[in-house]
Amino acid sequence: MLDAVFVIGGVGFLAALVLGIAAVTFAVKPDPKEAEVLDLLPGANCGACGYAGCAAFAHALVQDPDTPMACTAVDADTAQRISSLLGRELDVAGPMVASVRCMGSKDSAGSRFSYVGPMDCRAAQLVAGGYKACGYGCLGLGTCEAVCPFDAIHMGADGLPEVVLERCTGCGTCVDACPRGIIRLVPKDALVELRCVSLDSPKVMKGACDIGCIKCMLCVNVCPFDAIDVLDNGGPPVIDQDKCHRCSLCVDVCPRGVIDIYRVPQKVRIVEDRCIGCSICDQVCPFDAISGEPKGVYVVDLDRCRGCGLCVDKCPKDAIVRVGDA
Amino acid sequence: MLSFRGGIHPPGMKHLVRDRAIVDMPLVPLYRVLVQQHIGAPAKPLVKAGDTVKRGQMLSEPLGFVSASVHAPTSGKVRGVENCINPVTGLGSPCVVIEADGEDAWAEGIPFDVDPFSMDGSELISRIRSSGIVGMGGATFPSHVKLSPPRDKPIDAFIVNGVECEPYLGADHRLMLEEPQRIVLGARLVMHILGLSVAVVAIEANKLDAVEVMRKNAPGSIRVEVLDVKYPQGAEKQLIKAILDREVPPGGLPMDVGALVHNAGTCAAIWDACSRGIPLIERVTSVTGSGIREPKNIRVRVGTPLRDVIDFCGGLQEDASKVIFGGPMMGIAQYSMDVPVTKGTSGILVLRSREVDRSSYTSCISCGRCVDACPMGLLPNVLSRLGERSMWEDALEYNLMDCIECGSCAYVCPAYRPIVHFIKHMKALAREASAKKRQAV
Amino acid sequence: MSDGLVVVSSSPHIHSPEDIGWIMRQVIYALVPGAAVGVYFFGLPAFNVIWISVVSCIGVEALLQWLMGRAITVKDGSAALTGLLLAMNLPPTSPWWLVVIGALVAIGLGKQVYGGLGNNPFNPALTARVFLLISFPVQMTSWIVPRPFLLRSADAVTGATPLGAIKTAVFMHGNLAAAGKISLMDLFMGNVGGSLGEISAIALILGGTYLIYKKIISWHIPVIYIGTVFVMTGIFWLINPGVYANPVLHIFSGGLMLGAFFMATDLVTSPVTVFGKVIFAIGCGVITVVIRLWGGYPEGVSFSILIMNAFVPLINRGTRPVVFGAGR
Amino acid sequence: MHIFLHYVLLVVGSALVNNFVLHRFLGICPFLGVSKSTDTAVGMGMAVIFVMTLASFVVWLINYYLLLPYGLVYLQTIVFILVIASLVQLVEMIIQRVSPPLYQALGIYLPLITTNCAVLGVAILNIQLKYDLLEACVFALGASVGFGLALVIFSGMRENLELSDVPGAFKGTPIALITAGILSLAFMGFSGLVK
Repeated sequence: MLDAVFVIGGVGFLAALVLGIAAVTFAVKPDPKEAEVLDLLPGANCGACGYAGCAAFAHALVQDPDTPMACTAVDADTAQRISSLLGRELDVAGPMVASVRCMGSKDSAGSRFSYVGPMDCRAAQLVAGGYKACGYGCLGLGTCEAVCPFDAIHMGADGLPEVVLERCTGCGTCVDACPRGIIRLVPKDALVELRCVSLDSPKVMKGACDIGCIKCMLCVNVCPFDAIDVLDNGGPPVIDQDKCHRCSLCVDVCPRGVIDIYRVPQKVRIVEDRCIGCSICDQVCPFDAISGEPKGVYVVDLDRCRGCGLCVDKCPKDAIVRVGDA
Repeated sequence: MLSFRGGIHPPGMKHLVRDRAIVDMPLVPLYRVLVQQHIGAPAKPLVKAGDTVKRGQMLSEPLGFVSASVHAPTSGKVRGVENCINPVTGLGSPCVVIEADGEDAWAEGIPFDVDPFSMDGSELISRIRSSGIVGMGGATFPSHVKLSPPRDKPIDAFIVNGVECEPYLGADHRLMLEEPQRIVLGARLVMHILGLSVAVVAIEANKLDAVEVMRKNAPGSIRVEVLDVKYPQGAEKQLIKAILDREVPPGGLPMDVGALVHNAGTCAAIWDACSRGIPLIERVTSVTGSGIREPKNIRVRVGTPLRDVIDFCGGLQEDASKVIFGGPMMGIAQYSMDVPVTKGTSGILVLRSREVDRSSYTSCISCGRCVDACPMGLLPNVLSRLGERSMWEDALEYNLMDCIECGSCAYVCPAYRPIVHFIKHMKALAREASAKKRQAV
Repeated sequence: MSDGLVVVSSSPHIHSPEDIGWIMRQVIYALVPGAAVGVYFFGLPAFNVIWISVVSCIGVEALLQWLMGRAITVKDGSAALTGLLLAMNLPPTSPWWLVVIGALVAIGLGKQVYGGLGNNPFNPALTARVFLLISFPVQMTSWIVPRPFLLRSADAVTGATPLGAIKTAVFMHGNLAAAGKISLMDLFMGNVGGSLGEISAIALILGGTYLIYKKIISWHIPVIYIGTVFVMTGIFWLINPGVYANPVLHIFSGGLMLGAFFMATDLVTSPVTVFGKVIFAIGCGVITVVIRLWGGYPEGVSFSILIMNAFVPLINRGTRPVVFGAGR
Repeated sequence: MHIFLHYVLLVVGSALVNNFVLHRFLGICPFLGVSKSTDTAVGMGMAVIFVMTLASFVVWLINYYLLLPYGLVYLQTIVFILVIASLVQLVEMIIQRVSPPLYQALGIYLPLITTNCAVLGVAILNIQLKYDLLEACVFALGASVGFGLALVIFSGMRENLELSDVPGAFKGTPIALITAGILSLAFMGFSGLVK
């Protein structure tokens, strides 16, 4: 029994000795920056970043500036510190999703010729600038679907891609892949989009697509928030997502049906016992949907309310709530 | 016989226009002269709507050295600088639209008669430049650039390319038969500019009558070589290899091995420009293929709409389904009948539906036919598999950028894979990425 | 132009008429003489093996492609060719179920799981043959004596293949004498025991020459493969003719002709460059001889080709052609 | 000559006929894990050749000069693992110093050699087959060369599979295992080569 202990202990000791000497002889000086980054990383070696442990990830971060900050275990503060250590900007924008800006399905926008070649939009674009009658519309060969690493974009039956909002991480791979620049990233909560990017004149557009924007300006004029602007590039109007209140007036007014809203907001109601009759809501409502006597209790005309929420923000007494909320 | 490694033997189909003498295409009411008919920096239009122009008048001014101007094909009134479809890109491109007045009056001062051999090189080069001469084989590279090699890369060998290896086409062949003197004089002028004492005219063995005519007309300093009938014998690098046994290094230009190649038609145009001051406003082109009712070799003004050319050649057959500018191997398929003839339109080919490629392809079976056919020593089988997955970065290691897009691989592929298309696709991705990288730096 | 849209695609706009279907048909034609000799010498059972194999390969391919929701490509003839090759690699007396299992393995495991024609790293027919040889050694090594069609009696007489006889003789007695006299003429014409399609060297050479003439295969693989076997066995025969059979016997016996002309040259699973083909063929030859002379199996053609199939990606990697202009 | 042939047969036997991966099915983890690119496979093969030969040498000495004299053969497995683990650690340090790119490429798989059962397997087989020290080393060399060979061949095939149209359900490890299976069938052809 004792000899067993001695033998294993002895062998172990010898091995340790050799390793100890080797560790000194073959010591590799790590990059000091690497050591610092490594200190900031959690050190759990979970591998979620795709590297063999934190040390390998730290090495990659320092060596290759393109390495994404893929650690899932650090908090925002630490991530910030690591980024500043590496001297790069940390992307602090809110969650984004891909948005497809074309509604010219197979039926609404035809083809100029019959294309023969690889089923890849980028390759098809090389042949006479793409076969679609509209030179700006979605080619519909599904390159965005093929490149999406998260299976978050699918080609619909109408030949247009559909984004699965729950899966989309806003990585932008599809944005880069689309040869016609149709896909862009928008904040996840900004959900009104004019789905057309054509710079064609209304006349050309009418010949090419049944649905594309004809620059009629109705949406620009109807928007109560001045959120829709015209650029001087001849393209469709652009919706400023910061100004937009999702009232969807533009959606209703668009003669081509090319403005899309994902989720119509809930209308509002006034909680009677909180209302002090200050009339602020009446004054801000762009739709004339709130009425009442000063000092009395105001009421919302649900037929007119479009859920823009301006009144909710302005009410000093928090007396206005969304219909669905308690 | 002189040749190169790889290559293919597609059916020549030259018989359709072989014996048809060049005919002048009559004037048409409207010309669309694309401003950009060359490879390189853009040019700026010099005319506006309402201007009257005369035949041979300069319509655009080149911006930069590697650029070329265009000239009015006939006299008339400018309707405007409009957006027309460019037959090369298929996209809209600025173009001077001229309503012909039917008088076809020359611009002042041309044509004239001088002895260009009395002028010196730089004067001739500037004359070539102002005449808007570009490579007429299809590549449309400005000719004056090729004639101005940098000091450290002297040119010691000049080849006149009369190979015309593309199936169907016969314009250069007819030009050599009917107007050999223009070509020979143009070639002598190029020799004069570069100070060369010898030159070679390269002709494929399927045009022995042209060989005979050229030999009869060429002076002793110009040798006529007969080449093996093989595609792509007329590709610049392959031609240099066959004639001079020099290999242009990957990514290099012919001038890197001291060689210069000009198309036979370009030589003729150079002669016209230097001796009579006539800019490049017309060219000889073959209108051919089974889909056209009366195949012809025509002398056509640059800017003539395709529709008029087709009408002049008897119109299309019922089942015509593909119209190609250039030859069947490297030409560009058109979708609009409004596209204009350009300086690089070496042929107009119409194929019938039964000749048009089938639309589906299957997996690569690694038969290696494309590897044997590739004149550049590439592995098209690997490139096509990478291209299917858009893996251009890996493709770069397989010498993606050295591909000359001759189409030999796709021609022989038993799986009907669009190999050239895959390669073009990856090249576009690679160029896009490197442009992005440059922007970032 | 008059009706519908024009076709627009990237160049080139013309295409060689030789497509995959054409290639497969040519190979099938080239195999016909070999198969015919097999039927001539082995009779109806051989014929049954051929049709069962071809039909089940086509059936399995169609079935699997249908199940996977892919385009059904049996029309290109590659499944039929695999079926024919498989049949020619089986003993003429193979029971029907053996053939069907072979077809399942060849098309299913050897081809469709990799994504179909062009994607398979191993020759499907050989994969199936080796699978069967290892799984059903008894059925796969029951040989019968050839009997020309007209002289055929009801009962088949079992016998050995020439290589089997040699192996047994050397193993049991330490020399070749016990294997008896093997007529080279019989070997050449096919009057010997063996797999259905491998017996007649002349028929196979005829078919192979047709393929070379049609430029479907290049001469490099068959000639160098057979040459390597000839040279190597020749050296050992010179050293000790008592134990090692003479090289002429080696090249005309067993599956060498079938393997060299039709299996090693399989387009999908052989290298693409000439130099690669040379390496591949030498490798096949060396492994074949090693297995034949010293291995446990009497015949090594199938194994050697399968093993070299595995090397093909490395060979292709190592034998890239020199890019134009980069040579000097 | 005869002695020399003996060692040649030993190498051929362990490398081809009884290939560790394809015949004994040892070391499957690195075989599947490090075979995605040929370059890494070559590096891994080298590392395994080195570790296996060295480990066999050391372990043989320990077995015959330590365990056997003291009647401690029952400690074989645990002592062997201890020694192999230390050796791998040592090799890792050396590679990190000598060839950082290789170290990066091997990544997590270098420490995994520790748990490569092929290394322990060859050490134990050496004892079981009663090889002498030279034979043991030659056997280990052959076995590891065989392992490396299989790994490199396989990596080439897998690089090609990446460009293949493999059905979704078979992508990745399933198709790799099928390929390994067929490769293993092919290597059966060598059976009987060495008695």
